[in-house]
Amino acid sequence: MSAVTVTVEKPAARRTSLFLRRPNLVIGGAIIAILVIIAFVSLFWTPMPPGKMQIIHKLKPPLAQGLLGTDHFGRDVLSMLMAGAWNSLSIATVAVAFGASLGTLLGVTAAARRGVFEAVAMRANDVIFAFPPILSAMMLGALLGTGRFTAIIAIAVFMVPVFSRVTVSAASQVWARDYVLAARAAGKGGVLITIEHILPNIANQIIVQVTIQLGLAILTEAGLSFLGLGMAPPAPTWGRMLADAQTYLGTAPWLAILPGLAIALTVFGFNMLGDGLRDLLDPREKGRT
Amino acid sequence: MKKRPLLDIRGLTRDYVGNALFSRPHVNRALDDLTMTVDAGTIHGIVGESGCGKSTLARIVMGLDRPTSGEVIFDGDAVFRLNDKELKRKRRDFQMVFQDPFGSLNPRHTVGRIVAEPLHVLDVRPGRAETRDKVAAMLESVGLTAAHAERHPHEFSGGQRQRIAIARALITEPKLVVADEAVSALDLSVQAQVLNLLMELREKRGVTFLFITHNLAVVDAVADMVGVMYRGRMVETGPAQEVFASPLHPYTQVLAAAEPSIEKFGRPASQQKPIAAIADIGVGCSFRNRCPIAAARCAVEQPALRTLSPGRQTACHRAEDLLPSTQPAKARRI
Amino acid sequence: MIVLLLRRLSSLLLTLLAVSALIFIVMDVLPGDPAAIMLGTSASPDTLAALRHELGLDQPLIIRYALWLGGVVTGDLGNSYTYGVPVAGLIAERLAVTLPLALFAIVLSVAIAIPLGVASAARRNSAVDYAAAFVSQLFIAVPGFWVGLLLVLVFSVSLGWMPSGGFPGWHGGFGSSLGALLLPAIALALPQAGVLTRVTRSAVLEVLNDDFVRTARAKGLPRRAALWRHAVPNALVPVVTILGLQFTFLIAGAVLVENVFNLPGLGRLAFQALTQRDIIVMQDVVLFFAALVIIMNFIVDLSYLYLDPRLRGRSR
Amino acid sequence: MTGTPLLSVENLAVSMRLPAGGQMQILTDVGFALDAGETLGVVGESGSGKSLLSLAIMGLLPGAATATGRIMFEGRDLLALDDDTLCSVRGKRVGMIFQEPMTALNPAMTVGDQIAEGLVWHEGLSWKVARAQAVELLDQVRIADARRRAQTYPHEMSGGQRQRVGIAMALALKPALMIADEPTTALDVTVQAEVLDILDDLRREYGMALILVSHDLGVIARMCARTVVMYAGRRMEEGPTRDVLTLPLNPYSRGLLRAVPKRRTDGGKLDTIPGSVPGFARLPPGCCFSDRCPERIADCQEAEPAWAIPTAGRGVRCIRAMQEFAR
Repeated sequence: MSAVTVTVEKPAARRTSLFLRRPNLVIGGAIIAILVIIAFVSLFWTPMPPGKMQIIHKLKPPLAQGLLGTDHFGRDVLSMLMAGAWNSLSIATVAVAFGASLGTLLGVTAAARRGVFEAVAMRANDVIFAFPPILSAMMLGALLGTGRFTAIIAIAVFMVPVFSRVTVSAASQVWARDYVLAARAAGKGGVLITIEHILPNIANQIIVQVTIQLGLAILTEAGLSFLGLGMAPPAPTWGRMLADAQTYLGTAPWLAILPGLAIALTVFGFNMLGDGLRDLLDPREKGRT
Repeated sequence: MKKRPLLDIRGLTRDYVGNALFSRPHVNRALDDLTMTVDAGTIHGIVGESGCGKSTLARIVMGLDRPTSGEVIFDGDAVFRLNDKELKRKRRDFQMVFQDPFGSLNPRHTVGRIVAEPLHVLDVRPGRAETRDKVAAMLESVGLTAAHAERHPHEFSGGQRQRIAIARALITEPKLVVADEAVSALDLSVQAQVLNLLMELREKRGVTFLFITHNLAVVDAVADMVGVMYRGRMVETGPAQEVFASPLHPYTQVLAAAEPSIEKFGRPASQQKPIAAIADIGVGCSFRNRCPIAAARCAVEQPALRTLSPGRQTACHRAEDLLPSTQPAKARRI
Repeated sequence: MIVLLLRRLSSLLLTLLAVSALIFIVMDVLPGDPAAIMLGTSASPDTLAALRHELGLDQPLIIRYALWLGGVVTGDLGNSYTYGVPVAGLIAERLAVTLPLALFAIVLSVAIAIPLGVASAARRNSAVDYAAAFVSQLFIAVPGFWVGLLLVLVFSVSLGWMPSGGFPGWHGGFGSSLGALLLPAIALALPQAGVLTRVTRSAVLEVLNDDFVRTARAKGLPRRAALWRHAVPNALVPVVTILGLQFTFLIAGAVLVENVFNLPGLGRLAFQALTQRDIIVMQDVVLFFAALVIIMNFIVDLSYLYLDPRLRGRSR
Repeated sequence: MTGTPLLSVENLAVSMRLPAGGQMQILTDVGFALDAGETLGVVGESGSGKSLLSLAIMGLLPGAATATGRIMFEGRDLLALDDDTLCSVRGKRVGMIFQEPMTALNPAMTVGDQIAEGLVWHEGLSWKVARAQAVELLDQVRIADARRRAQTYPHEMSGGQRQRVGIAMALALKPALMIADEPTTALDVTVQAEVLDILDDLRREYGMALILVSHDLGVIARMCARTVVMYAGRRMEEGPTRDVLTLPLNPYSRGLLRAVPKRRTDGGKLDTIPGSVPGFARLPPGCCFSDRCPERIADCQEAEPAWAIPTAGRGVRCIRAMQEFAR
């Protein structure tokens, strides 16, 4: 059946229906936007300095002392959460930036130059893929000492095979298209074709993968800092707040609930954003993870 | 002295080693010692069923795939002896049109950028303004308008996209355009429009077309010369009108008989024996198992392509029996 | 068929070798001297040197690597610096906790995800579909170890039904030990179930659009029969692929969940070895985990042969 | 038409729900009748809605489509039946063959089982008996070494062989009506000839009626006694194939026939129909072909011409054709 052309809606109708037509995009985008704002704000202002201890006010429930209560050292939970937002988001973003760019580069090059390079790249992927971030963080932690830098490397290294696999399969499909043959017939080499034809046509899939990996990076960072492999104290991270809360589970349950909620909300936001972007960018791909 | 052919293909062979995951690798011979020539300013048809190697031929002529052996001499230069730089400069003279209108245009680029892409081949690339004018003129000449340059491929129908692809192929004023099934994906009425365009371009601009398709009727309507291919080999060549009027190879006959047409109602008597499931490669003529007039010799010796009458070549031991009886006796050399 | 297996097997061994080399080099570069750890800092230099010689630590890297590898192949993983007992025994003992936990989690996540995924694909854009989408999004977003904390908070701290952690060991009765693994397995299974549901849903949706499902309907099969007899079997390949990949995340999750429920599993062992600088144990456990992941991927590849006849090539 | 026809489609209309909301009318006022053992060709270019017509008869329209009108088949209106009853008709009384041999077969199920499945499902045969019959069916569609081939998988077969498996599947239960949607479009010319022969032989042997949907006028000429020409979801002309292809009444049919590529002795240009098929959302007023019709007059754009019967057995949707016929 020939392509069915749809008439453009009136502007007024379009604004309200954006939410109806793209719920994922709007919800996910809103959550992430709020978190990013909180993270930046926390660099300049937090209700209380995150590290300030007031032993006399320790283990106070929400609203009794500060909006969200205090922890076992009397530190203000809200301030710690805000600072934690900055740490988690920054680590995740930098890690994904490294992982995505290296992984995509590796994937695109493997797709362009088949044969030995691709085989070696895929073999290297299998090796790296055998080291979940927790394990590699343990090894690197022992080597370089735990901290922000180790967490970023551990998360980013593991992400390279993920991105290169997605990129290789997507790029190979584009290489098989006739318009790439036409480009070769126009005397263009592998690099130029990759930049002009391959990357623009796989950008959608990479963008969607970036949002999904950002969510996973947040989860992994939380796990690392829960085990004490993340940033060194006293810098507040959601993961370590959960670790500290474990011993006070009975007396101060909110200490365990609030950081977990923050993590879940952030990851939920990224995943919804990812779904929304996928539907927006590739309407045909609806329903595919 | 007869003018030098624009395209001269000698003994072209292309093997693909199927590195099957499971069984031992088997060699698939896509092209088997193919020799042919194409004269400038003609529409040279190549017809054959899928798997006969016509697309492989197209890719090798375009320098997009290397042959296992054999030569492609284009406009005096041996394409595969040129170094990269020379090949790139030579590419301005031969371009290609593809089958799938939806797969041959980059959805992310504007029509103007798509059509201008082959200009990348020129040593001295035209400036932005000059390019825009060149593209506008080319779009007009294929029946579109300059305004279309800003639009994207998804806004066009199949027929219009093929016109854009043709405009892209002609932007560097090439001598040869390889059209690989260029109209096969189009509907009847649109197909006729594009075929008319090709014929018009051949007259007005003297462009030579290597027109590859599986559809006999299309080749008969458009081509001056035609080559019939079967399992990687050229089995018959000659002026299209004559070849289809009185084919000199049993396979061409079987093809012509099998092709449904609006003049033939009801069911024709079946010309061919049932198609053997497994390919019969190896010694002898590869068509023998399906050939209505196969003889003992056909199973032993592979027939070479030979000239039976001026301008008419065929690769069949018993081609003489196919000569129409009116042919004067002396021409019937056994 | 055999050639394919051998080819895959050889690439498996090659990867394992590369992984072991990588681990060994990283561990070898680690600061901290095992001998000093074992004898304490007060020991005299020459007793330290004698111990280092005894442990063979003074030999060149390649020799030590070859010795370690030789040991791994024969099952002798060397002795723990801190406990002095063979590492192999330690790993076997801890494995008895982590492996059942992991399998329990896989069974749970498959039991939840496959039916939910298929149902939501079969009845697309229905209540089931939207509910499944929301629930799976939630499961994916929630960190496994936090779920563990919440489960402990609800079931042991406030309701008191379950122990808040620890592991009675298998000899203490099958029921009680399985009970101890229930909460950790749920915590481990939920995130995986979320991912698996979404993958199953999109795989089944994609296959439902294929022509052969319509051919099945044209044969007279009702919607349900076409779904289960034709669509689902062809959707298993992408699902199994994700199952294989998830195994890696499962192990990472196990380390965390074992920490929350202080289960004496392999994850805890690796973690303790890190804090005590017990390099030999760290090496072996990480290698063991990596081997587990690679073997799991090999099994997934094998399952492709069964699931997708196209890979089997020409049956004789 | 003697007695009640096997199948009679009466003012069938199909409309699709659009993703952005709203309905789009695709098929409009489609109607024809078919006797037992008769062959009908449905010809039209892509975008004419011809495939949707065959799916409507099978009751396999995509979710977003709704059909109105009546499809009387063996005394029952298929559009009124619920899916379960339709399941007892599909495969058993109406068989269907699809266009793409590469994707129409289940890659993970042996060829024999896919043929036997219909027998097991409808007639409750044991798999053992059904598989034996499947081998017989493979023989009938002239697949060599049928017994061994039944255990192989679709990817081990060529396009032509797979299409023959499709035919075997469709006629496993000897249905009264066979619908073939572009059965040989994806095949080579010589393979197509063979498959069409097999389809014709088996149709005659079991006295089955056949609806053949195709864009290739030659295939229609070869296989079908009567033909309906479709354009933009409407029937433009109907009649015995020889008449429609030699004395077309509708200007669109004439344009289509003239566009069939053949050598022009005078070296002139090929005849074409100007413009291209408008999308269903942008149809011209009045007659759907009025924007491209060389014989257009003012009245053509006034109102959609009604379906008219110039003589018995012929039908046409064109006021000009009727005027000419009257003279």
